[in-house]
Amino acid sequence: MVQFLQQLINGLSIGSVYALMAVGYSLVYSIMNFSNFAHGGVIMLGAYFGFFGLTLLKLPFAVAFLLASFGTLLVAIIVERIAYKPLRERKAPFLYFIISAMGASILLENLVIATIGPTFRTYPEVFPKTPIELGPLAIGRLDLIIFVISAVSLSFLIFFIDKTKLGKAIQAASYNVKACALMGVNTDKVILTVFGLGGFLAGIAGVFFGMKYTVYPQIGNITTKSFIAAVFGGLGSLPGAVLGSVLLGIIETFVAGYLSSQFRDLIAFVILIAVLVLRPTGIMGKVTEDKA
Amino acid sequence: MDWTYIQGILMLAGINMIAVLGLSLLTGFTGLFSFGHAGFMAIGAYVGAWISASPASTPAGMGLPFILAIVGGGAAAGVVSYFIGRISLNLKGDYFCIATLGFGEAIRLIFNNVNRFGGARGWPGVPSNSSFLAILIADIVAVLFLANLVKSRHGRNMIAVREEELAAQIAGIDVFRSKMTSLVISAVYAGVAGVFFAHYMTFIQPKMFSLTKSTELTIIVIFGGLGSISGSVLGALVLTALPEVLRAFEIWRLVFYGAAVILIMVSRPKGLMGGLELTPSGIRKWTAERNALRQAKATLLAEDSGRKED
Amino acid sequence: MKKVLFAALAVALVLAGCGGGGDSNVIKVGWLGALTGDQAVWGENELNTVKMLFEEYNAAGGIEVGGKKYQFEVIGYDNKGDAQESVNVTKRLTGQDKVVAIIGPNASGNAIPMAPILEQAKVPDIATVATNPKVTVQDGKVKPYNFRVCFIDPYQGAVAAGFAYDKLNARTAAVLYDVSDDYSQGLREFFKINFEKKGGTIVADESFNSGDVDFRPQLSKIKAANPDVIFMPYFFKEVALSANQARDLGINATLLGGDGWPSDQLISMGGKAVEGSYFVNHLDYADPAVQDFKSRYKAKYGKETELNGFLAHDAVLVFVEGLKKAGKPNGEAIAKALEGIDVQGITGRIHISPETHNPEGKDAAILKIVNGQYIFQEKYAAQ
Amino acid sequence: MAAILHIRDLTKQFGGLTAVDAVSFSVPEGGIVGLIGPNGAGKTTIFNLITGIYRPTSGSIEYRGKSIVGLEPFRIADMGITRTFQNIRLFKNLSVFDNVLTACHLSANYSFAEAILRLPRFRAQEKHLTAKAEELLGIMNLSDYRDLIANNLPYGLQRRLEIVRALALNPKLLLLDEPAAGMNPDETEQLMRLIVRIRDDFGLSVLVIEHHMDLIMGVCEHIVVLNFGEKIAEGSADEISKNAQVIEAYLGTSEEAVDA
Repeated sequence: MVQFLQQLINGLSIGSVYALMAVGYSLVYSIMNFSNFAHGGVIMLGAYFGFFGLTLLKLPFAVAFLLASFGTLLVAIIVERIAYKPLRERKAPFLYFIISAMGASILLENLVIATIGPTFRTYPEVFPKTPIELGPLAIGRLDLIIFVISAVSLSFLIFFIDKTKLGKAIQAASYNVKACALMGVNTDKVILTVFGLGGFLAGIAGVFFGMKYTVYPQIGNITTKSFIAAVFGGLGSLPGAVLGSVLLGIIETFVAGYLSSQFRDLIAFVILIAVLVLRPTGIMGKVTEDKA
Repeated sequence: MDWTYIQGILMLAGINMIAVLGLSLLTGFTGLFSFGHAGFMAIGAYVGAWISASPASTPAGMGLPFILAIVGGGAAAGVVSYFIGRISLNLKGDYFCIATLGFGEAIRLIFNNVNRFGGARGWPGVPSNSSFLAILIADIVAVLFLANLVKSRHGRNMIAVREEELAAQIAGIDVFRSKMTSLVISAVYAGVAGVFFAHYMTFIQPKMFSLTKSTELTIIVIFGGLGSISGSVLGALVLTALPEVLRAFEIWRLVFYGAAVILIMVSRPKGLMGGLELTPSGIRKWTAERNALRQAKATLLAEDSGRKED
Repeated sequence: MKKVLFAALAVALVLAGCGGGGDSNVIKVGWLGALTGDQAVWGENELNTVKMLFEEYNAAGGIEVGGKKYQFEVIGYDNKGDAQESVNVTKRLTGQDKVVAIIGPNASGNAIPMAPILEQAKVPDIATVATNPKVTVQDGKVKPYNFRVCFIDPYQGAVAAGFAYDKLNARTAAVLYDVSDDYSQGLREFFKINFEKKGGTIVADESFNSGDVDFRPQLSKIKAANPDVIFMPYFFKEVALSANQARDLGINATLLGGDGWPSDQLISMGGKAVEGSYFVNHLDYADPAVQDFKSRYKAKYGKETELNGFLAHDAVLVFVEGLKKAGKPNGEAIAKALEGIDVQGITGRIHISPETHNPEGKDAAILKIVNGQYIFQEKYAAQ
Repeated sequence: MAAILHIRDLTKQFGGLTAVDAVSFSVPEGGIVGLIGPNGAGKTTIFNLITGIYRPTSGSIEYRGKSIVGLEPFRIADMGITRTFQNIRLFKNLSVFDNVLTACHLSANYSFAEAILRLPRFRAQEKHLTAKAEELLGIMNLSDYRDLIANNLPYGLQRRLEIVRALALNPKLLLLDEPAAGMNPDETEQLMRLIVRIRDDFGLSVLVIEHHMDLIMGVCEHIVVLNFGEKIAEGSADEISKNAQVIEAYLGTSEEAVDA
């Protein structure tokens, strides 16, 4: 029983990290209908921004945190302008976006290796690392903080999308970008906003990832998992991304804890594929019927 | 300039070319995007090694001739892809991508855990059978096979699926079957490429067939141009050599590589060849299409002015 | 059409590969290893060491070989820690750059596929920390052009298991390893075999995948098995992360590792979590024999050398001895000369066995982390 | 005349919405039947049901006396039913000729191996396919545009190409979904003649959805009227134009639809 609860806590903790990353994927997917693989690179930069904010500039945590988030917001927008906008204007098929995104991801990772170096960096201890102990259970303090801040930023995001004019435009665009453009919505502005929001969340995810684990140029690779989580939950759906992430985290944990850690990822993939076969658009994905 | 070095790069390019041509059929001609072809390469590499490696070595092989390794490796990849296709080919767009990614990674994870094949520690002692000539012949056969395929009704059906799935169905094309054929052929190509790769490296390890390898293949296909065989050939040559040419830039070379990928997508969104074939008939076709467009514009203009005069 | 392409490609490669004339007084030595990717820290360290040593030889007027003084040129290439790139680089070094010998790489998976190319080109390679037995011996046959200066996985695994059982009095052990890494799988296998042979019990055998950062699911399972020691045969980034997470979960077992551990990063990232842990190493950092090299390295590059530097240092020593013994800058002759060579390196006495091309009888050092320092415990030889 | 297509109590529900509600009608062999009704009346849904894109909730569809319910679209196409789309679906990046050639595939049966090895049967059949595609383009006056990429064709010709592509399948029943959409009266007039000619030359039966009343009244021998998924009337052009229910539900309330 104790182990079960501990594994559940482990799973939620892993899932919450996936969730922060997956939401950024889903947000961009909902408008652009492609998987933005450059997102991993942006998250990695967020981790570095936060790290240098804390160590080089000796900023207080809150300031470094904001610096990282706004920094990645800017990076995400720059990536969009350089790597996607020309494709959008050409109405290129989604394959091209994905390849361009991969190019951006390779570029960002290696730019960091070439300039900052390949070594790992450790965040200074902002929050005490000792876990909260509930009897035999251990809950990381950082996990709780991550959980709270993720919840706050996700509710802020949902509020923004539901209540503001720009948010409504995003919603409308996620149904039909072309129709939106015809109705006088500035789609360019909508897309920039979406990338900005995705970038902002990437900054948060990066800083937390760095604090929880470490900072290194290949952080982007781990986002493959959050991409899987986003697909699992249903691409384009924000609640789906969160749900998919938490489920993936828990499934991985329980497979490793109770079945076999050797085959953990394998079983996770099998479950993923099973979900896709039964529900081809993920758990909460938008169903787009091909209209004849 | 040393020939062994250039030959080495050309051999690698030639091996990549086989896999790229297969992927080109799937992605360029059928419109399906795969992130798992490194997995099929892995199957080909391992089965090929198993068939040809000496029974005295560890891990032990069967010590059979190389040609059987090629056939066996390709067939094994094809069979596996058939079952994968049965499950995943009905998925759309990104969901199919992610399923292939899942399968590709799953295949690698399985090899990591199969001690019979050396696990993560790899399989050394694969015979060094991939000669320059063998690769060259395989490339020529691969190109001819593909060129004849896409110019037949089977190939046209695949292209129709890429262009407009629903219309293809209504035109009596068994979309699922076309996709399946395309997937299996592309997997056989990847498997054969894997066999050559194993017998070129003489050592294989599951980590050689990672997601990065799959995306590299896809990048080459897109770089060369979707729906162009000559583009894939050219893409495999250029992109395999590019990192070598950029070696002088040391740690900056992958930065340039990434930038080059973006630049090409942005400036030549149809890839190097853009669906055009560098063959006499391909060029004839291209000029015919251009002439037709010019003529059509002229006729329409004439009709337009004619109407205004009415 | 194809011919034109091939020609164009060849021209491009020529243009890229130009440089380095054929000065007969200069001996070219190759190096390969990772300068990008997650092993880049070590690659950079090795290349720096190799360059530094040969610069020192050059500054001292070169080395006399067969009655003639030679200068050295080091040509180092990045292999991204990738086997395929290693093959390309080896072809380039042997074919185009015409090096007489190659130092590196550090990863076994990168060293193994080099063998046929080396044999064809008749150029010897001295690997630094490639510990897989199959780097030098395949199916009972020694590979004529592959050598190394480090001990091998079975030995290291046996040392770790023996030390845990005999000196730490551990009777139960858990293993956490990287299933997708050859080095990690190798150490795990030999640790298990030897620990069980001694009479110990493996109570948990858990794995993760390269790139993972969260090990708590596996560690929670290990915690329930309550082992005396946890063997962690992987690299310092994952060691630091998993050690921290283990302590967070309230695991107090002694941690034990291999030569993937030593790094400044381990201490700065692992902190208190790795205090009191032991690992098998190639040398004792406090050994007087290594101090001179350490300070020279620091003076030149402004930072401490990593473990790889020491082994790269000894690889260079072994090469130079072999070169002198061969009496001519010729790969084949050097390879012959290397067999049975006996050199006092800074990591110990290196006697290259003609049967295995391994430095036979090289002791392992057991180090303990105390107050953030690597404290030498003892030389330990497995039986 | 025997019915080539027989639809009985056909019903299709999407969630709670009933798009087609117990509709029955027949298309006689060699006949031209019109299917009309306001937007959202379920006309295209019926096409999707006949061609197998949707599966009916209940009811039967019989083609030449055999049920085709549950068959995959390509099998139904094999059997001789094909269609055009309201929003044109050509193989956009292929030339006009290749669009037709691709659709001719049912007239060849060479195997995979024969294609790869370019054996005589492959060559002979390919020659035949090419000739057939050329002939169809000729009959439909599209030969001038043979090499043009379909996407670059003028709109009206794209519709015509879609019909040619359908004819390449040797269909027995052709379903046309708003073939005159976006055409001027001249072009509509041409199209009417074309439909009749196709029927006569190719020995087809035609089911056509259209808002142009001129066209419907001009060529259809029989008209089925739908409203909100239900059939409200059927009969000859004369009968329909006099039917009070039709006038009220359709003609009366939706003036612009008639003019459009």
